Amino acid sequence: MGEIKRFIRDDGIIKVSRNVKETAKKVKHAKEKLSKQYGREVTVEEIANELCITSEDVVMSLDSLNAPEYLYETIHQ
Amino acid sequence: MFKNEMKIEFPSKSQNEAFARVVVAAFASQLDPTIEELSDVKTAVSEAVTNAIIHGYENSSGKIEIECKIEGRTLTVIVTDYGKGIEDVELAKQPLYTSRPELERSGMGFTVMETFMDSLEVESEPLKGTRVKMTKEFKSF
Amino acid sequence: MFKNEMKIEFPSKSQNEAFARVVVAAFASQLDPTIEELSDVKTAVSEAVTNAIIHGYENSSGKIEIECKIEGRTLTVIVTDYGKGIEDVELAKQPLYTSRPELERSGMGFTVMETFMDSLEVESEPLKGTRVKMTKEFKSF
Ligand SMILES: Nc1ncnc2c1ncn2[C@@H]1O[C@H](COP(=O)(O)OP(=O)(O)O)[C@@H](O)[C@H]1O
Ligand SMILES: Nc1ncnc2c1ncn2[C@@H]1O[C@H](COP(=O)(O)OP(=O)(O)O)[C@@H](O)[C@H]1O
Ligand SMILES: [Mg+2]
Ligand SMILES: [Mg+2]
Repeated sequence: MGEIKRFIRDDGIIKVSRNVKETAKKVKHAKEKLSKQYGREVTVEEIANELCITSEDVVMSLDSLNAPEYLYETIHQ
Repeated sequence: MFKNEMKIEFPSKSQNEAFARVVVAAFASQLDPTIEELSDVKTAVSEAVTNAIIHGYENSSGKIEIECKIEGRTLTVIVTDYGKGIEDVELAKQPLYTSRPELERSGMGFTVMETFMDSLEVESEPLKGTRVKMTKEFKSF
Repeated sequence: MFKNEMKIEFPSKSQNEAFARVVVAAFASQLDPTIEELSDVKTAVSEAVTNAIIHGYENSSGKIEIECKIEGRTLTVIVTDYGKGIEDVELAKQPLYTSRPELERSGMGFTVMETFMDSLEVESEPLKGTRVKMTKEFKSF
């Protein structure tokens, strides 16, 4: 069963909260770059294509930079 | 015409406000929105869900439902609670009106929803609950 | 103990598989998971929802429900469809078994769910539908 897992995924024990914030920074840069290039607002898909990630990952990363009580901050019970 | 829909329910816990925002954003992303359009929708959903939690259920426990529909390039979002309801909806919608100034709320929730979305309808009955319906049309590029 | 829950329903359209994955991942992220844990859950949800779409409803239109619960550090995910159901659940769960080899499916969906989650229960009745219940405990670091 270990092989199936290794076959399907390639990422290790990285906390999502940190990873999502890194994606968020890349999304922000891509957004600035592309909107300058196109001279208009850019879409989620355009950013996803630029960064070679899925639209879902773009969406999940979006408010991780500014919202203080955001979902991906560590929520301990 | 492109069509899709979904319905979600969750308890009125404060951490579910962020969750609701992501769910609606993920659903809306099928319309290939711009980041700005998506952020508008999230802000509006955030206000509606926060209202359900703090006013509708006054931080006690209750059920919140969100229905979303996509028809063509129009997104409809309906946020429903079965909480305390609103006596006077017209008054509640006035900019700066708040029934709980002690909470340091701004009284701008409904104004924000109206500004960030294309339409807003509020139906409410005291002790029955509140239903906030918003629509937004997404541009295409 | 930390508790939360949610329930979502959507039509069996193929684009909703990606949506379902994000919704469950967003909900599970309250448990402060690692990338690896989250990716396990997404993979399992993906298999269960794909099965509901292609086997349960055979690409016709029907309703898919996902219930999620968090209790302490355990996530429970239940994926339900009201489609065609499974005659022989034990056979269906065998690695490499598939009823539709023409689709180039691998027959490994249930095996993947079992591998990536801590438990898997499948209840099904022909012509009534299928209910797949999975749990996973998240480590804390
Ligand atoms: N879901 C709700 N249930 C009960 N009352 C509500 C609800 N939503 C809004 N209200 C009422 O409408 C008022 C105005 O709402 P809003 O514009 O969001 O301002 P604020 O939340 O800052 O008070 C609230 O103070 C409250 O009295
Ligand atoms: N939701 C469902 N409704 C009806 N049949 C199902 C469902 N899920 C699985 N099955 C049956 O179980 C078999 C094995 O499923 P799975 O392990 O995911 O392999 P695959 O999807 O590649 O066929 C399927 O081929 C199908 O016959
Ligand atoms: Mg408000
Ligand atoms: Mg399968």
